[in-house]
Order: sequence, then structure tokens, then C-alpha cells
Amino acid sequence: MRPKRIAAAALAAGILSAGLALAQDKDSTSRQIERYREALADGNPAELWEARGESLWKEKRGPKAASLERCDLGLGPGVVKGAYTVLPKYFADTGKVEDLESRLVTCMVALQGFTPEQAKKDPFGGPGKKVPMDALVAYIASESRGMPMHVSIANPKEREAYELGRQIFFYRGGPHDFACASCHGAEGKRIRLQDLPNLTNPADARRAYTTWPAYRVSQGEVRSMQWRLNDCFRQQRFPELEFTSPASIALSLYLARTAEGGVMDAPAIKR
Amino acid sequence: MKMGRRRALQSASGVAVMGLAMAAGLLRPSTARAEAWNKAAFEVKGSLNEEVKALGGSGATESKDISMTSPDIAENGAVVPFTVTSKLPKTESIALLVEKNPNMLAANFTIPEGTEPWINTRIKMGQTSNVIALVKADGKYYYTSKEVKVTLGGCGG
Amino acid sequence: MKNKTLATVTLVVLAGCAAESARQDASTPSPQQVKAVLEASFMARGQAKLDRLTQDEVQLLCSQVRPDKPIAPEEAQRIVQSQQATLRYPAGSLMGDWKSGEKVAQQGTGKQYSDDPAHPSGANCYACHQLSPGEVSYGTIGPSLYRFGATHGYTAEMQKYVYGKVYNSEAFSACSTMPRFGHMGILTEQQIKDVVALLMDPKSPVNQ
Amino acid sequence: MADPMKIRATVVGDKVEVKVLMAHEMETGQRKDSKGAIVPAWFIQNVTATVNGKTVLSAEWGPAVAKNPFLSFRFAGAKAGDKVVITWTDNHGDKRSDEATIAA
Repeated sequence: MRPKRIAAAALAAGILSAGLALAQDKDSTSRQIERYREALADGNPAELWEARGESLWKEKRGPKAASLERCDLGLGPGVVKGAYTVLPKYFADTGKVEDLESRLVTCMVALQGFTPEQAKKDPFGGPGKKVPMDALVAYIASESRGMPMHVSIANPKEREAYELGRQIFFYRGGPHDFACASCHGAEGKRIRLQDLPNLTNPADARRAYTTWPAYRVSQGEVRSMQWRLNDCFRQQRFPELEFTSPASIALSLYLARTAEGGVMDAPAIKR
Repeated sequence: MKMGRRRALQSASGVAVMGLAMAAGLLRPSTARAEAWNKAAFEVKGSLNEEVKALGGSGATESKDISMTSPDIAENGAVVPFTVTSKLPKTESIALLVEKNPNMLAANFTIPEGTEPWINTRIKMGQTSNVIALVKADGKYYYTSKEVKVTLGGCGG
Repeated sequence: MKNKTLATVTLVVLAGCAAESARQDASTPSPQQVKAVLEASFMARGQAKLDRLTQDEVQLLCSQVRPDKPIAPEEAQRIVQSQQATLRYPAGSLMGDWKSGEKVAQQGTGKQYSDDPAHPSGANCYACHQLSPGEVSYGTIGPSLYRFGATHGYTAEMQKYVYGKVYNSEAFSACSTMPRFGHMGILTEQQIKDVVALLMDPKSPVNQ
Repeated sequence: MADPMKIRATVVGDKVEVKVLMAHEMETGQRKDSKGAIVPAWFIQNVTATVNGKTVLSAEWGPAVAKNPFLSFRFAGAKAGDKVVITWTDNHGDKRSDEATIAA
């Protein structure tokens, strides 16, 4: 056993020095990618979603022909400004911790008379398929732009969800042994050319969390945090994360709490 | 890239119909021009000379009076930002061509007098390619070009 | 108190009596509770069934690792030992074709619910490692492997190390981030040999 | 029906700068759907911008313009309070017109 270990260590050292030789090359690539992102920042198509979301918020929809304007997103009925910064949170009326998407489902059911199945159907848009959820999320998040994240873990259920979210973050499984932490648990890493935020570190977590939802240029869609988590688990080779499931909300709360104090700048524009 | 029947009908009879409409005073010339779409120009593949021909010119000269800015590396080919400025007197139009796209012409902007010869827009690139900014000024064609690396395919993904 | 605990389990889902003891210490849920929530939150889709949530010994132990809490030495040794026992080397040469290896290294699909299980999986090496200098889009989760063979010598021993490392990384380094490509059935024997060639063939672009 | 455009027009020096976002799929005609069938091309072909009845920009586009297109340009001869009207027409014959008031 022992000699083998030493050989492996020597190997690792050699590999590291080879990597340094090319560090300069890598920097110029990163600079170019930075320029690319800057060029896109002015003129974010997410604005189209925000506008559609605002109309949907005010539109009388569903069997009860009611708007969502009386929906309590955590700061009182009808308060949209700043609501994204306090979510997920515990709601006494449902007795549950809810994130923005699950709270919207709650309101669509309670105020507009949709069934939960109807409210949760088609949570993510796609080519030629526009869905209300993406637009509502874009609009509500945009109303927190410039405001700091401040989620609570004071309530025992919030505390519990937070702890659970943290455990899920490190849960390794599937054929590839991946956990969220495999890609998002260390400083200064990237996958292909994409920088990976270390989501256990507040500075990185703030930068990452406050830029979702985001317009993904690769897909031409605004993607929500629920989508982000769903697609991360797909790439982790897990089964499909169910929309607004307990695990998704717990994980969101863990990430949001780690990003405490981060100033919202969403919807952002990303690769 | 076959056109649907409806489209083909439109382009076949388009010229005649518009002539009539103009004569009848139904359309002002500016409106009619706006609705023209040069189908042939959007079907040229990988040749600048052919493209210039399809646009009604003959040959293009490289010019330092055109500047094109874009990142050298695009993180995603689905959206690649370009800004083109022409300092050529009497600039009439600015076009963006991607050599290795299935059809090279992405967009052609007509710049009337009073409008700055400056355009900022975003196009798709299927792969790493030379990108050409083609400017028509005082009836002649000029161009500048640069290579843009695409790290992930933006077409068909 | 008892009632409150019961109400609380809507989120944590019922995980048996483990809930009681866990509530005592800073409300950290037990691995069983976490698994129960996951099972209630994920749906089988395509080739990704719910059994993927069931952890083996390596996954279970490595899920306890934190940025400030590495795996305990005795647990690390246990993992390396048990995973060494899984290593299977093919008879004959371990070197395949580097050109095929480059394709395997580039391909990022395989084993996702969105992938066709009839298509072979890729290794997606470039997601984490630099290899051929021509590919600028490479990740840095793992070390650069550029000039790997040239640096470490084109020996049979090194070929064997590379084959084993790709086959089961945990046999060499406990709680490695790298998947166990052979042991978990992600890559075929031939694919692993092709990746070995990509790193170890003097003619491979990796070694230029 | 297509969603409204987002148009921003601002006086910058002696010119007006216009920024437009349009909601459009801009299908290339090269992409395959999940069943492997080609998704037919569907894209904006013509864009026109007018101010006080005068055309300040017109464009012909192919399917290589990015999805949800963004366009920015500058022109002279208008003042704050004037209206910029932008119209696009796609290859299905669908048309959309929106306007924005030029801000100081």
C-alpha cells in the first residue's frame, strides 16, 4: 500500500508543475470570456420576461378570475418589492417553508383557483413554449434588484430546512459519485471555461445566488433557481428533482442563507 | 433551407405586386423598400465575392475605415455580440457575414442619411469562424474581418 | 414538544425514530432522514431510477467530508483498500487509440436521464482537466494532464496506474472528485484503454 | 401573438441612441426537436425604425441573428418627446410594431 501512495503523491506534484506552465495562456482566455460577458450585459432579453411577468401578476386568471396582486410573498399581501430577498421562508398559512416558485403555486391555488397540478404544470419554458412561471419569477426577482439578501433561519422549520439543505449539498450519489459540492465546494475552479462558485463560501455564494434567475444565452430562456437546481441534478446523474419538492426548497434555503447580505442583481445574463 | 410554398409565391410575384401598389399610391417608397428581403443574398455559402454579387455589387476592398469589435472568444455561439463602425463617407449599409455558418449573411442594415454608420447587434455562430463586416459606401463595397473562436456550438444543441 | 416534532416532519418526511435523537443536537438530520427527503423529492426518469439515491460505502463516507473537515485517515484507508479490491485490468496491452481517447475525453454526455442509454457514455475529461493544448475550453477541478506521459515516462507501470486511476479513482485517493469510470460501468474497457493512450502515447497531442 | 418589444431611446449628445429587444424564437431551420425532426426556420426578416414618418434604420435579417434579438443604433434629427416606432416582420408574415418616447 505505502509505496503506491508515495508514487501517487509524486505524480500529483509533477502534474501541478506542468499546469503552471500554461497558466498564462489560461488567463488571456479568461479575459476574453470576461469581455464577452460584458458585451452582453447591456440589453438583457430577460427584460422581455419581466414585462410579461408584470402583466401576468396583474392579469385576472384561473377559475376564480383573480389576479395575484393580493399574494403574500413574505412581506405582506401584494408586496413584491424586496420579496425575493426574504425567500425561502416559513409561511404560517401553509405551515411550510416555501421558495418563490412554491409560494406562487400556493397563491395560484388559493387566489386564482387553479389545482396544484395545474399550477405546477410546465414550470420551465422551452423553444416555442412560453410559461407563466418563468415570467412571474423574472418580474418578482427584478423588483428586488439592488436589495440585500436576508433570509431567516429563526423559525424551527427554517432551521431544519437549512440543515437539511446543507446535508443535501454534500450528498454524493449516482454512477458518477457527484454531489453539489463536487463542483461547488472549492475555491477558484472552473468547469470547461465556466467559473464555478464555491457555494460554501459566502463571497462566492453571494455572487452566484444574487444573479439567479438569469437569461441563459445558450437556451434563450430565463431560468429560475428551481430550474438551476433541477438541471444541476440532471448533470449530477441523479433522477429528476421534482419542481418545488422539499429537497429543492431546503437546498435553496441553504444557498440563500449562505449568500446573506449579497445584493440582488437578477435576472442576470449568463452563458 | 427550402422555402415554404407561401414564401416562394411571395417572392415570385413580390416585385410586380409592389410596383403596382406603389403606382396606385398604396405604399410609400420607404415602406416598400423596408419589406424587401433579398433571398439570394441569404443563401450564399462561404464566399465573400459571391455575397457581394448577390447584394448587387462586384468585389469588395479591405478597408481600415471599418472597425468591428467583438470578443475574440465567445463563450457560446448562440449569442455573439458585434459592434461595427464605418468611417467611410456616404456609408449606405452595414452587413455581418459569418464565413462558416450554413449561409454566411446574418444581417444587412441600411443606413439612411442622418443615421450614424454604427450598429450593435448579436448573431449566432455555428463554430469558430472568420466574421466579415461588409460596408457599402458611395456605391462600392468594403470590408474588414476577424476570427472569433466559439467554445461551444450554438447551432442545433 | 412531541407534537411539534411530528408537525415538523412534513419537510423532513417520516424517517422513523431517528428524528428524535437528531433533534437533540443542533437539528442536523441523520443520513436516513436526508435519504427519505431525497426519495420524496426525486422522480425516476429515463435511465435514472430512484436507486441512484442509494449510497455505497464510498458515497456514504465521502458525503460527510466538509471543506474544513477532511476524511479521517482510518476511513480513507478503508475506502482505498476496499476500492483497490475492485480493480480489474484487461489481459494484454492497456493502450488503445489516442484519437478515440480524445473523443471520449471531449464527450460530456452519458448516464443522464436526458441521454439515450444505447449510446456509449463519454468521460468528459476536459470538463475538469487540461489535456491536448489545442483545446482551450478545459476545466481546472482536476490537475492539468498536459504532457502527462512525457513528464512521467512512457512506462508500463505508468500505463497501469492511469488505467487503474480511471477505472476507480477511489482506489488511489479517498473521496476523490473523479468518477469511478470502470467500477461504476460508465466507460467500457476499450474506452479506458483509449483514454490511457491519450495520456500515454508519445504521439498523442497531450504529449506534444 | 408576439410579445411587445422593449425599446429604449435616449438623447446622447446631438444624437438619439436606440436599444431594442425583440421577443422572437429566430429558429434556424437547422435544429432538430427531441424526436429528431427538423424544426422549420422561423425568423424576423425585416426591421424598420421610423421617427416622425422618416425611416432612420431598416434591416434584412437571416436566421443567424440571435434568439430574442438585440439591436442598438444612433441617429440625428429628433428630440426628446418624439416617438420611435419599430416594426418587424417575420417569414411567417407575422408583424409587430411598438413605439417608445425619446427620453432626454
